[in-house]
Amino acid sequence: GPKAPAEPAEPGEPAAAEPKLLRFTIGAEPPALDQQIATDTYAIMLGNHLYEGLVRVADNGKVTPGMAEKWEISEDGLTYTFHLRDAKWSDGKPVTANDFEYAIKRLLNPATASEYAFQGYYILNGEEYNTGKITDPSQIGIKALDEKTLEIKLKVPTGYFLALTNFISLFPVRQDFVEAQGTAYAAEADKILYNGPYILKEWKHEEGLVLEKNPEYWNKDAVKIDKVEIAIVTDSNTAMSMYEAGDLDFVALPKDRVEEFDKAGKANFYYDGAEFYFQFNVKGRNKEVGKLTGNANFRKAFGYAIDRQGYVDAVLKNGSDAATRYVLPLLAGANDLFAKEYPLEFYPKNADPAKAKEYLDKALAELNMTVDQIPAIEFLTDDSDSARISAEAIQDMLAKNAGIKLDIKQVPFKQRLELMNKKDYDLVFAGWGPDYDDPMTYLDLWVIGGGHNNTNWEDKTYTDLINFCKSAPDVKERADKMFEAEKYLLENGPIVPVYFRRRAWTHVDGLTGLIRNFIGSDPDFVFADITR
Amino acid sequence: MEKEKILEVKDLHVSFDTYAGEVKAVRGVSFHLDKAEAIAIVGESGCGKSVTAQSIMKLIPMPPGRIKSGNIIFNGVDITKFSDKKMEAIRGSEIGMIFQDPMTSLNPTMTVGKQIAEGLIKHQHLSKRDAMEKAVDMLKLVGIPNPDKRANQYPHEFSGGMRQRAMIAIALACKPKLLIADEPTTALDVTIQAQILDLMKELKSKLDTSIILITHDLGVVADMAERIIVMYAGEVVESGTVEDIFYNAQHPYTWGLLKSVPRLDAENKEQLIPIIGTPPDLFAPPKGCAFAARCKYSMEVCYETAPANMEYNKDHYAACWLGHPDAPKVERPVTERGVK
Amino acid sequence: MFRYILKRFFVSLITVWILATLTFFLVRVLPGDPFTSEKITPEIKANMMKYYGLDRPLPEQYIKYMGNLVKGEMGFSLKYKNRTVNQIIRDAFPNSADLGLRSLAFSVTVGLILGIIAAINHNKGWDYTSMIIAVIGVSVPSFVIGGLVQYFFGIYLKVLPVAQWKSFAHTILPTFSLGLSTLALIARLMRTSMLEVVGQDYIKTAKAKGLSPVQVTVKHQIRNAILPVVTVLGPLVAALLTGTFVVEQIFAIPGLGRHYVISIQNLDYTMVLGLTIFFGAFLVFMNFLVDIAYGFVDPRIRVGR
Amino acid sequence: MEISREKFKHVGINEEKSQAIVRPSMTYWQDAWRRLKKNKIAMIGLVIIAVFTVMSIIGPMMVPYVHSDNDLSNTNQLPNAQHWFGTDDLGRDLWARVWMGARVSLFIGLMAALLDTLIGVLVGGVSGFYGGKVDMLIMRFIDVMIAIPSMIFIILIMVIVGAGVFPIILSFAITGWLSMARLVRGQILQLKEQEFVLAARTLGASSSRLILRHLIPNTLGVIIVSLTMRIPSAIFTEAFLSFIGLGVKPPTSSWGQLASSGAAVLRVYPYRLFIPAFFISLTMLSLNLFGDGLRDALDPRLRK
Amino acid sequence: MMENKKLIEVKDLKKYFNVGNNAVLKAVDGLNFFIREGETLGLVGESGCGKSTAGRTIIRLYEATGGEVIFDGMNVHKLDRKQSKEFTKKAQMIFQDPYASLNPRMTVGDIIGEGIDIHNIYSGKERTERIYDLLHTVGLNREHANRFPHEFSGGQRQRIGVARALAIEPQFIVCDEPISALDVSIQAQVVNLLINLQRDYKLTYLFIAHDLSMVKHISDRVGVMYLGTLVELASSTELYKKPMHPYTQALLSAIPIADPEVERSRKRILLEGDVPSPINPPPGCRFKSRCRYATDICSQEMPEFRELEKDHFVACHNV
Ligand SMILES: Nc1ncnc2c1ncn2[C@@H]1O[C@H](COP(=O)(O)OP(=O)(O)OP(=O)(O)O)[C@@H](O)[C@H]1O
Ligand SMILES: Nc1ncnc2c1ncn2[C@@H]1O[C@H](COP(=O)(O)OP(=O)(O)OP(=O)(O)O)[C@@H](O)[C@H]1O
Ligand SMILES: [Mg+2]
Ligand SMILES: [Mg+2]
Repeated sequence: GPKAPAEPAEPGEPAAAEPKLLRFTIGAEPPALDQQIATDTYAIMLGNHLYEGLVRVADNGKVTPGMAEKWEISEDGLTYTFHLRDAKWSDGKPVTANDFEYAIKRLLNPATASEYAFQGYYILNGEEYNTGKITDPSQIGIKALDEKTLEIKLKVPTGYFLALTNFISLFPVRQDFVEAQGTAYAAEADKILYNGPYILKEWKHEEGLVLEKNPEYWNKDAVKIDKVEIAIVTDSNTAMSMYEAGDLDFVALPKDRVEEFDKAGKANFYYDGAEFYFQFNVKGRNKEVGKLTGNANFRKAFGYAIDRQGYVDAVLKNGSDAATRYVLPLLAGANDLFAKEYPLEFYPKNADPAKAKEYLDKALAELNMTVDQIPAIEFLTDDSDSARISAEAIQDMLAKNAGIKLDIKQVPFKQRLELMNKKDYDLVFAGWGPDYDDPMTYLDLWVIGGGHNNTNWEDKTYTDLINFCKSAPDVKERADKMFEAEKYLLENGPIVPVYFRRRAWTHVDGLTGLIRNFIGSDPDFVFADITR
Repeated sequence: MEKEKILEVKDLHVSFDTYAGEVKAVRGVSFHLDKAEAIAIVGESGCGKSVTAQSIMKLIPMPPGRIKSGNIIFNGVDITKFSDKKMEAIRGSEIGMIFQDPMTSLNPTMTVGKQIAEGLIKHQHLSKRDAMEKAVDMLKLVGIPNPDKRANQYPHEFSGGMRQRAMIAIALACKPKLLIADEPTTALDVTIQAQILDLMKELKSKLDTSIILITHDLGVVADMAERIIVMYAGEVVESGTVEDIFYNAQHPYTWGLLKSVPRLDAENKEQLIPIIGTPPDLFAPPKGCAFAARCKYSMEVCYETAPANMEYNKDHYAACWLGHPDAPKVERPVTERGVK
Repeated sequence: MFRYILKRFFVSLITVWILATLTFFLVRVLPGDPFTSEKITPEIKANMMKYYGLDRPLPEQYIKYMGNLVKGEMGFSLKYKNRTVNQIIRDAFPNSADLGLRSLAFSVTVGLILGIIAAINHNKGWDYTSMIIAVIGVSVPSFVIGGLVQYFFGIYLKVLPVAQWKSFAHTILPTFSLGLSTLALIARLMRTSMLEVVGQDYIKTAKAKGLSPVQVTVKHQIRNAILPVVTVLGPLVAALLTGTFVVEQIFAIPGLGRHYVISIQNLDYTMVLGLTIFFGAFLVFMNFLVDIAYGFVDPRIRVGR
Repeated sequence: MEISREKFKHVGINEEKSQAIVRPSMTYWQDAWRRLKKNKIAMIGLVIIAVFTVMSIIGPMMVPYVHSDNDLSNTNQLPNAQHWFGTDDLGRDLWARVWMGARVSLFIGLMAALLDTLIGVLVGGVSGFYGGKVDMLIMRFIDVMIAIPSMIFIILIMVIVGAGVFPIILSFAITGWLSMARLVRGQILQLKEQEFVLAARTLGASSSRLILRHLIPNTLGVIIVSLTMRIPSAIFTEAFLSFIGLGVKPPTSSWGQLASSGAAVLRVYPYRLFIPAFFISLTMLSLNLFGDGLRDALDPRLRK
Repeated sequence: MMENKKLIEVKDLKKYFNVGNNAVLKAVDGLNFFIREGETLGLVGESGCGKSTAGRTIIRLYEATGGEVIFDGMNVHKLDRKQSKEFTKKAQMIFQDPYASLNPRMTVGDIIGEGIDIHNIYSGKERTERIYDLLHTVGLNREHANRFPHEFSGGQRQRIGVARALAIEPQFIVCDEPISALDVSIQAQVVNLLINLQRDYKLTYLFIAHDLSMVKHISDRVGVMYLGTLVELASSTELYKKPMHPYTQALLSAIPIADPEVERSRKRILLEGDVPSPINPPPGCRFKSRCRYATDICSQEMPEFRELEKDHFVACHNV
C-alpha cells in the first residue's frame, strides 16, 4: 500500500509565539564595530542596538536614561556626574564606570588612531591629549568615582553633550576583554561584548548580520522584535526587488519608484540630516576665476539662478526640501526647533532669473567685466550617477537663468575631498551631515582656521560671532547670535544652500515604531514592533 | 568470362565553382575495376586524377566542388546518391584511401598511432588498447622502425616518407575491399617503395583487394598494375592493359609520357624529352581535343571536334583522331621495347 | 619540462614581485590618502597615519611590506580596520570562486557547443542563432541582464530568489548573468577557429576513415581549433574566480569582486595591494597553465623551450 | 558523324591556343573585396553602420531640441510625436541624445578597434614570433598590466591629463590591447611552426615581413572576432570612465551612459534602457555580420 | 669536369631532435661532404634517414647541433643579419611538402613574387612579367597567378614551390624531392630547366630524391645516406656502375623500371632484419642489422668514411 504521509504535526502543542523577525538591508559591510573605531552609518546604527551609552535618545529627540539611571550637571554646566544602573555585559559581568572611563581614554589615545576622536574633544583636555599636547591621560576630564559613578568634566559648557553620549564613540568597552582580543577585537561576532538591546548572533562578512534580543539587557521587556536579519545589499534596485519578492520588511525607495509608491500611500519620507550646497573657493583655481568666486554678488547670482523646487521635485524626487536658508530646519534652537524660532527664507524656492541677472551685473560692474569675459567655471562633483544628473540640471539652470557656463568635473569621492583639501577647485557641490543636534554643527564650519573650511573665506566678523556663541552661557542670546551668523554667512559667505535631503522608504504593513533619525542611529528599531 | 566488377565509374563530371565560373576538373570519366585487380591512373599533373579518386569517396570539398553528373557503382550500388550516413559505413572499411599530401593530410595534434587506431575502433570495434596494438603492427608493416615509440609521436616529428607510410597504414588498417592510392610512394625510397608495393600486392592476392593506383612513376605502374588509364585535362584519353599502353600506345599524349622517362642507361644530364606547352585551363576547356594545342600530330579536326573513343582491342581504347581511318598515318615514336 | 616549470616558477615570482612593487608605488601616487574623509581633522589623520606606519619614509614602508609579504602576511585593511587582508580574501574568495567556477562551466560548455554548431552550419540558421545569442551576450552588459532576470524570475514568476548567496537556487541567476558575455566570446572565437579547421586536408582523412561528423568534430576539429579559447581562458579564469564587481553587487554576493573597486575608491592601500598580488599571482599561474596547455593542445608549439 | 577529310590535315603544336588567358586578374585584396560585396548579409551590416554614422551627424538636427536642454516639466516622457524616443529624467530629448551619443560611442568603438589592432596585434605578433626571452618578457609585462587594477591607471590619467576624449583613448591604449595581444600570440605560436613560414624564411623574409604578411593574415579570424567583441566593451568602458570623470564631459552623452542610466530605471521607464540598448545591439549585430563576412572574404578556401 | 672551387663544405654536421623522455633522435649524425660550384650532388637514402634534415640544416632552417657548414667562405651558422640576408639570396630550398609550404592566404603570384620583393629584384610590371615567366617555366600559366594554393593539384603545388625558389636567382638550391609529385613529362620539363639553369648560371644543387634514375640523370656525384650518415659517395656513373656499400647495392637493385616485362623479371636484393631507429641508435655500423655481410667488427666500430678509389668514398668495413 501507499506509504504513510509525512507525520502530522504534534497536536496539542501550543502554536509557540513565533519569534518576531525583522528583515532589512544595509548598503555595505560595516568596516568596524569597535566602539571607538567605527565611523560609518551602518556601524553607528548597529552600535545603537548592540551597545548602550550613558543615555538613549528617544524619538522626539528627548534624552532618556540608558546605562546611567540618573545624572547631575553642575551649575557652570561643566561637570556631569552619572549614576550607573545595574547592567550586565553579555558575558554576565557588570557594566561599570571604569568601562566608560577606559572607553573614552581609549578613544582619545593617539595610539588608538580613532578617526572620531573629536567626539571626545568636548571633554576637558580631550583634544590636548589626542593631539599630543599633553601625554598624561589622567588629566583628561573623566573619572570613575566608583564602580557605579562616573564624573565627566567638559572644556566649555555644551548643551548638547548629554545627547552626544548616545554616540558610538563614547560607548563603553571593557578593558580586560579588549586587551585579551588584541587587534581582533570586534572583528567577528564572538569577539565582541554587548550591553545593548541586541547581541550579534552571526556576522557573515559582506553578506549579512543576524541580531538577537539580548536576554541580559536591562530594558529587555520593552524590546519587541526577537530577531533581526540584516542583509548587505549594495545595489538599491536589488534591495527593492528583494522587498518586492517579500524578502524584506522595509526598504529605501529608488527615486524612480517613489512616485508610484507615493500614489499608493506607501511612501514615507524622512530627513537624513544631510544638506547640500554650493561651496565656492573664493580664490578659485586661478586668479581669473578667483575674482568671480571671490565676489559675494556673483555667488548670490547662483543663489537666485537655481530652481530649487524644480530640482527637488523633478531631479531628486525623494521629497527633499528646497533649502532657502543654511541651517537644517530640524535642529534644536533655544527651546523649540531653531527654524521655528528664527524663520528665514533667504533664497526663493524657485529661480528668480531677474534677481540672478541683477546680482551678476552688480558683480560684473564691481569687477569691471562683461558677461563674455566670464571664464569657464569648473563645477566639481562626485562620480555617482545621481551626482551627474544633478550637475547637468544645475548646469542647465545656471546657463539659462544667469548665463553662467559651468564645466562639470566628476571625480571619485576621495579625489573630490582631496581637491577640496588642497583648495584646488572653483565650485563644488558639497554636503554636510550634523554631528549633534545644534545649528553650530553647520555654522562653525566656516570660521577662520576651521578644519573643514577649505574655501579660502576668512572672515573675522563671522569667526568672532561663532566664537562668542561657543562659550555664550545664555541659551537665548546664543541662539540669537547664531541666527545673526547664519544671515551673515548667507549674505557674505562662500556657500549657497540648495536642498535639505530627505529619503523615501516603504515598509510592510504591520511594522510599527521604527524610527528614522536624521542624526545618530538610523534606523532605530529598538522599540519597533511587527505583526504579520 | 566476366570478372566480378567491384567499381564502375560512368561518365563522371566534377566541377569546382569559382568566382570566374566553373572549373571542370573531371569531364566525363568512365572506367571500371574488377575484383582483385589493380589499375593505374596516370596523367599530367592537374588532370583530375585526385579529384576523380576523391569523388569515389565523396570527399570533394562541397562547396566549392560538386559532382555534376555520372554514376559511381560500387559493389553493384550507385553511391553517388548515398547519404553521408551511408557513406560513413563504406569509407575506411570498404574503401580505403591514401591521400597525396601526407603532411597536411595527417592531423597535427593527434599522435600517429591514434590516427591509425581510429578507423579500427570505428569499423572493427576494437578496444582502444587493441586498436593501438594493431596500429603499431601497421606501422611496422609499412617499415617504420621502432614502431611502438613512433606510434606516440606526432606527424611533424616524422620525415616526409614516414608520414606517407603512416597514411598508408591508416588506409590499410581495416583491410578495405577497394584501395585508392593517390601517389602512395612518391616520398619513399626505392627499397621501402618496393616493400609497400609488395604489401599491396599481398593484400590483392590474399584478400582480393582491388586497387586504384594513381602515380606518375611508370616503373611502379609497370610493377603493380594490370590496366592503365591515361587521363588528360579531365578526360580519359587512353586505357588498356599494361602491355597495350607500354608497347602499343595509341595516343600522342601517352607517347609523350613514355618518352619523358629518364633511363638509367642514358647519358648524364642529357636533355629529357618533355611534352611542350601547358595543359588547357579546365575553366574553359577547348571544344576539340584538349591535347591538340600541344600535339605534334594535331589536325584541324582536333581543334574542332572532340575525338571519339576508338577501340583497339577489348581493353584498349584511345580517344584520338589519329585512329580515324581518314587520318594520315604517323610514325609512332614509341616502339615495342619502350622509347626509340 | 621540469626545468621549464622551475624556470617559469622563478619568473613568476619575479613577475609578482614587480607587480607588487609597481602597485605599491602607483597607489601612493593616487591623489588623497586612505584617511581622507569629510569629518577628519589633520591631527587625527596624523594619529592614524602614525598608527598604520604611513608616516614613515616610503622606502621603509616598502621594505617592511615586502618583508611581511614574504611571510605571506598582507597586513590590516585600512578600511576594515580589524580585519587583515588575508582574512578578507579568505572570507570572500570561496564565494567568488564558487560563482566563477559555475559560470565558467556554464559559459565554456554552452559557448563551445554554440561555436561548434555555428561553424559546422556555417552561414545557416544555427550560425545566425548563435551569433544573435553572442551579440546579446556582449552588447547587453551584465548589470542589465542581471536586472532583467531578477525581475522576470524573481518578481514576475517568483520561481527563483532575487539575490543573495545561500542555496543552489540562489546561484542560478548570477551564474547566468555572469557567464553570458564569456559564453559569447567563447562561442565566437570557437566558431571562427573551427572555420579555419574544417577545410583542412586532415579532416578529409578523418572522413575517409568513415568517422561520423560528430566524431570528426570531437576528435579532430575541436583540438585543432580550441587554442584561442584556451588563450582567453587564462585571464578569464583568473578574473572570474576572483570575483566580478557588477554581478556580485547586483546579486548581493559576498565575493571578492567588489573589493577590487571599493578598495581603490577607499584608497585602502593594503587591500589594493593584497588583492592585486592575489589576482596577479592567480593570473600568472593561469597563464602558465595556458602556456603548458598549448603544448598539449598542439604538440608543435614549444613555448619557451 | 561525318567529318570532312580536309580536317585531317596536319597542323601541329599551337602555342597560342595553349596559353589563352581567360580569367580576370585580381589581387588578394581585390578578390576579398569582391567577395565581401557579394555577401549580402555582410553588406547589410555595413550599411547599418554607415546609416548610424550618418545619423550621428544629422540625427540631432532633425529635431527642434538641443540634446542638453532640460525641461523639468517634461521628464521621462514615453516616445511620442514630439519626442520620438521620449525624454530622460531631466526632460531632455532622447532622439537628440541618442544621436549625439552615437558620435561618442562610434568614435570610441573605432578608436578601441584601431588601438587594439595597432598595439595588440603587433605586440602579440612580435611576442609569439620571437618566442623565448622576448615572449617571456612581453607576456609577463602583459600579466602585470592586466593585474594592476585599471582604475589606478584611469585615476592617474585623470589627474595628469584631465577629462576628455584624449584620456579615454589613452586609457584604452594602456589597457585595451592586452587580451588581443595574448590572443594573437597564441595563434602565432601555433602558426609559426608551419612549413610555409619556414619557406618564407628561406627566402630571406625579414621578421616583420613574416609577422605582417604570413602570420597575422592567418590569424585574422580571431582578430576580427576579438575586435567585434571589443567594441561594445569599449562603449561601456567609456560610460564607466565618464562616470568617474574621465569621459566626455556632461551634458554630452553616449550610448553607454544612456544605457546605464536607463538600466537604473528599468522597472519604470524601460524604454530608456531599450532604446540605447537597441542601438548598441544593432551596431554589434551589424559588426558581427560584417566581421563574419569579412572573415569569409579573407579566407581564400571559402572562395566562391 | 674541371675542379671548380668548393661552394659548400659540410663538416661533421649534426642535428639532433629532442623527442621527450630524454630520448634524442639523431636525425643527422656527422655528415661530411662538399659541393663544388656548378655541381649537382645527389642525395639518396632510405626514407627517414635525415636527408631533409640535412638539407634544412645546411640552409640554416634548423640550428645545427654540431659541426659547421661553410658556404662560399662563410660559416652559415654564424652569420650576422646582413650576411644572412645575403645568404638567403644565394641559397634556396625547394620543399618536400608542397602544400604545407605554401601560405594559404597568399595568391600564387604573391608567393612566387615574395622573394623578388624581399630582395628588391624587380618591381612593378617587371615583377609581374617575371612571375609569369616563372609560371611558364614550371609549366603553369599566368592565369594561375591569381589563384590560391588550395585550388591546385599536388603536382601543380610542387611546381609553385620550384618557381618560388627560382625566383630570386640563387646560386645554390637544396632541392628536397622537387619532382616527386610531378608527372613524368613535367618532371622532364623541370629537370631540363634545372640543368639549363645550371649550365647558364653555374648553379649548384643539392638534389634530394628517391627516383634513382632521375638522380643519376641530374647529378654529378651522388651520396647515399643511411640513418643520419653518408655510407657512400661517388660520381654518379661510378656509383651506378660500381656500388660498393651493401646498402647502395640493395637500393640500386630496387629501382623499378618502366617496362612491364623487364620489371616483372627484375630481381632485387631484399633487405631483411630489423630496421634500426635513429632514436638512441646502436653503436657500430648503422646498417649491420640488415647487412648480408655483417661481421663482428660491424657491431663494435663505426666504419670510417674512406676514399677507396679516387673520389669514391665508402663507409664499410668489408669492402
Ligand atoms: N578546390 C578547388 N578549387 C578549384 N580548382 C580545383 C580545386 N581542387 C582542384 N582543382 C583543380 O582541379 C584540377 C584537377 O586536380 P587534381 O587534384 O585532381 O589533379 P591531379 O590529377 O591529382 O594532379 P597531381 O598529379 O598534380 O596531383 C586541377 O587543375 C586543379 O587546379
Ligand atoms: N621536428 C622533428 N622532431 C623530431 N624528429 C624529427 C623532426 N623532424 C624530423 N625528425 C626525425 O628525423 C629523422 C630524419 O628526418 P628527415 O625528414 O630528415 O628524413 P628524410 O631523409 O628527409 O626522409 P624522407 O625521405 O622520408 O623525407 C626522422 O626519423 C624523423 O622522424
Ligand atoms: Mg593529385
Ligand atoms: Mg624528407
